Amino acid sequence: MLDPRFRGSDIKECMENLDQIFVQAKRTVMNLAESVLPQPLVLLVSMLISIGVIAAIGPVIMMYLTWLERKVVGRIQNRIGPNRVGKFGLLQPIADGIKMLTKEDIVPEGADHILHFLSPVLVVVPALLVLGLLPWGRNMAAVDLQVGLLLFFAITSTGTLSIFLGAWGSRNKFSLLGALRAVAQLISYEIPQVFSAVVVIMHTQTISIVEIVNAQPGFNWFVFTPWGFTGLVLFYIASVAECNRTPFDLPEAESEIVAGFHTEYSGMKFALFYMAEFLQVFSLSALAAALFLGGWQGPFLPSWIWFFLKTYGLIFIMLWFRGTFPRLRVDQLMGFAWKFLLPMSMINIVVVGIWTYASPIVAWVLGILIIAISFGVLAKLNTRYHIERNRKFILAE
Amino acid sequence: MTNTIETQTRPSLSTQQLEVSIGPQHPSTHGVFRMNVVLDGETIVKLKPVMGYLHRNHEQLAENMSWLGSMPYTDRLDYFCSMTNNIAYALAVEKLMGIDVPERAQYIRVIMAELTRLVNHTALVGFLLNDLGAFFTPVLYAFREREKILDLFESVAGSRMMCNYMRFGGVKLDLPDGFVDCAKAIVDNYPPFLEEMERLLTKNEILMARCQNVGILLKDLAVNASVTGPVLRASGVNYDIRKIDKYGIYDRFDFKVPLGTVGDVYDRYYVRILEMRESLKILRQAFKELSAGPVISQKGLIAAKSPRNMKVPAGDAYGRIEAPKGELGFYIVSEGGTKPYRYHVRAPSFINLTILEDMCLGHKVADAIIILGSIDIVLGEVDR
Amino acid sequence: MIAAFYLISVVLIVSAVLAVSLRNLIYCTLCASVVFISSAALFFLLKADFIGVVQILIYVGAVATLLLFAVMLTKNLVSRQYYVGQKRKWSYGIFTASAVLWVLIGSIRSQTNLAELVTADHQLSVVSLGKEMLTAFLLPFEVASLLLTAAMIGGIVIALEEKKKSS
Amino acid sequence: MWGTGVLKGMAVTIKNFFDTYTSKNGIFTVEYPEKRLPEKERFRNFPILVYDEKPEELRCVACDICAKECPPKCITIVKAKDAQGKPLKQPEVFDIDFTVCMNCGICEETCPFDAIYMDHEFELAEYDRMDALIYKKERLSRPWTHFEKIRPTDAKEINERRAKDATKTAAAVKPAPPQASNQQT
Repeated sequence: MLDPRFRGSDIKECMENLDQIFVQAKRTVMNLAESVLPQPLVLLVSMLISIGVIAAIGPVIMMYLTWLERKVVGRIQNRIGPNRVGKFGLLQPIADGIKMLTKEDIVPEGADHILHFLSPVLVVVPALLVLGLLPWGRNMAAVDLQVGLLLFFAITSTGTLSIFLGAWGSRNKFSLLGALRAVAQLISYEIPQVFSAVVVIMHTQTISIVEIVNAQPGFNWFVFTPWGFTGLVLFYIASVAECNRTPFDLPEAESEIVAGFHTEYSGMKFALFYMAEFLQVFSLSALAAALFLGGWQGPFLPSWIWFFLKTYGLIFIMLWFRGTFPRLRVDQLMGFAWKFLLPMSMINIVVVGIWTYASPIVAWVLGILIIAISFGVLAKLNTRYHIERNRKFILAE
Repeated sequence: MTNTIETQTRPSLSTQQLEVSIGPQHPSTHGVFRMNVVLDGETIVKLKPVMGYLHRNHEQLAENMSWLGSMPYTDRLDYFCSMTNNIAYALAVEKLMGIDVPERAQYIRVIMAELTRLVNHTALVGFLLNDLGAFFTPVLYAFREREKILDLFESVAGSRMMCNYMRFGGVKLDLPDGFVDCAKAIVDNYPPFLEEMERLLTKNEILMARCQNVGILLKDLAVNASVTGPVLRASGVNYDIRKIDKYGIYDRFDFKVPLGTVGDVYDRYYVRILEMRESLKILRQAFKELSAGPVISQKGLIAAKSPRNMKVPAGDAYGRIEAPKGELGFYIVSEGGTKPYRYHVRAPSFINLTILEDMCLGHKVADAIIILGSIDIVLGEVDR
Repeated sequence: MIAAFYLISVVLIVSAVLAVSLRNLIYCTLCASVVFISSAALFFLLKADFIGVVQILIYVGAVATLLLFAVMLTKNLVSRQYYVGQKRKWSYGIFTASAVLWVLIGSIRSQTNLAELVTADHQLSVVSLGKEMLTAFLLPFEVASLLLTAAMIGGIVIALEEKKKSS
Repeated sequence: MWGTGVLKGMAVTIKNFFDTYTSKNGIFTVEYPEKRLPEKERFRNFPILVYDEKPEELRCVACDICAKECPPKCITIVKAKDAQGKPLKQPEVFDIDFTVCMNCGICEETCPFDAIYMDHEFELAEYDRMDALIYKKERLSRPWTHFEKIRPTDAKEINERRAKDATKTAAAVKPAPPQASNQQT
């Protein structure tokens, strides 16, 4: 029953409808609910809709991220990746899910049952909670808090505690080593991550993510400024470390300490750890996109398509890292955070300071200058001792 | 909680030492090998290698089997380079029996030995990166090249890894007709693969930071511990059996022996890549000079036809070659019967493993894994 | 609103008591972090959401992990034998708790008018908080940062001393 | 500059990523059950017994050489006897324990009667280790045409050699039959 008037409208107006399609959908449901239910229940219904959608989208995103990772890393290694289950291996995540459900859930004999059960739950909760804060599209953020960004960091920092409890509960030396590494790494990379986000807060004078995204209309995203680009690079490297991904995947280094903190977990508990990691990958990439790449801002396509494009672009880079890099050692990892990322993010704050008060040309020149010099100095300092660029080898007779 | 060993009292923070057994069932011990490590935090205080999980009684078996009967078993010693194991065993028995090897067989042996060196070093570079944490990408690039060479072995000897191709006095069968130009094609497009691996790895800052000045092996310790092979040459000692013994026809080829300077994991990695380049040079010369002719001497043919009544004159002999992992030697004693009286294999990885603790002390757990990886051990050879 | 307040305070009190009385120290730290989270929830109820978020970030993110580290790294503190000999005197506990409570309520009541403060629904904006902190309360802000640097230097000195001894 | 080595490394992997879509030999995997790699002629898997016309008349004369020669000793042979108990030149029982055999090919080399050769068949999964994997004579025997199909060049050489031997033995036998014929009354 195509409405005859619709044929006349041009593409732009159709895009507008497509952009707000979810918002209108919720509004229709709300009108329906208002006419039927009493007032307090309507508030409940609106909350339930957004929560329900996010709780459904979270695991689906995680499942198809595992599929995407296996396909991308497979292609990097000249092989095809899963293609047996379903058309392009699209049913593979479902097969994995069923496998995880049917796998026996072993609790080691000396383990602390309560902790062993509790920690996967405690790890997944922050990962799912955080999805609510993200601006999925134009006025499509589930929760628009005045302190959105700060709450994001607060929630992700609680994840450290549960990883530690899980490893401690499973009474295994390897998971103990993994836990020590995990806590050290997560805490020491949180600081450069928050510092590199401070840059954006200083520029936009607000902590709410939705306003930050609104401050980047059309194409002038923050990444096109000197401090924005370095901010994105620093934030992104710190978030790779936050979700324990290569080259910072020491907590679950399979070649050294078997499987790190989740050595003793099997079946659905292991799947929960896995889900937490991938949801964190998604949420941190989405946050990086929101802060520096203008979230859902984009010229032509509907807003939520831009959001997914940018997020999956950043996620592809993380998968690309996974296919290329060896792992850093513990002390190098710490050195990199404290001796390189932290000073660079502080210098980045100085550059934003200059940017807000100086005139554009001076700000641009000064900004690039300061960043280039500081990068060179810090790189020189960090590699002075132990990296010998080209080492000489004798071809004897 | 953990069976910890009390530390000597230290005035400030007396910390507990953790004893971890990086056990036989561990993802990166290259087989069933165990390291009992005492850790203080992450640094290693004491490391005791435990071996013997894969002991298959190879030397005892050989004593009640015909001389040729234990040839297929030598494939299972170092299952990455079965051809060089066969050559070493054949060399030892030929020395005792005094059989000469015809010209063409000598060239075929050199070709097979150098191809095995390529296979072993490529696989090692891949596995070393796997221990470093690169998620299987270098291994799969390395295996892509290794597959091509294994297909060559299959077309020549019948099996990819268990070749059983050498006989006393030559080789079992002549090369199939398409072999030489197919091998030439593979050898010619090996350098682009090596460039790609070098671009991916050698100048990679993370690899350099992780491998340089880690597990340094000093020259005199290496020589005293009779370490051989790329591990020794990476510490700067010029000892290559192909140059010293000049066994077979290695004196006809001109090739260099790459030596490292510092002797750490990075040197051991890069010396192997240079060695691959040298092997490619040898292979090109060998393909040029390959001449027609018989593949096995007359005495050898008779012996191969009925191995059970092949008698070897009494006496003992020690035949050794430069296997990809080091000096692989076979010491055989014969009483003139059809069965060896005593048969011993000098396995390079077993002897290179003895200095694992000296290299690992003071390093982190992550370093111990890559130091073990850089020594390049195969448990089939270590435990025999 | 009121129902939520009572619910959260019940959770807070129960987990606080549990945090003190449980045998296994790991569960104590867990209950301690539940206390921190519920106090953050109280702040949210009072619409002081910046304080609530900072509360979660500081306490649950760092202090709870610190507690857990302390519990985990000291030698076999977790095993049972600590609780054998000790007589658990509840009377002392209740006496000190009520004394502290009395002092607190006295001081709060004397200073401000409680009723007016709760109903005032001014939205505590982060910007005003920032301005306040760097103008009116500059001195305490500087003293706190001095304290923080002193603590950091202390940590580094211990670590350096440790490194010098072992290397 | 500090990061160049790392970036070059990433360039290599992304090139391989796009190679799999663009260039022909980008993808290395052969999707096994549907597509298979061409078999090498000299590939040797488990041994087979060869017969010319009828499966009852195997070339094998049960001389037990291969059983003695086999390093892991996995061949057991029992000579066949006809009604009067006179040993026949055929094996009555010839079974190879496939769990022990390591397909080294020594039996093929040392068999003087070209009776045992290594086959190319490698899909031999079974459900039961005890009797399913101990191959009896019937399961081992294959016609000579099968051998010619899987290993053409070797088969040609063997046929020539057998033809030459046959003519040599035929020449030696001709002077003998005249006396033999009159004894057969």
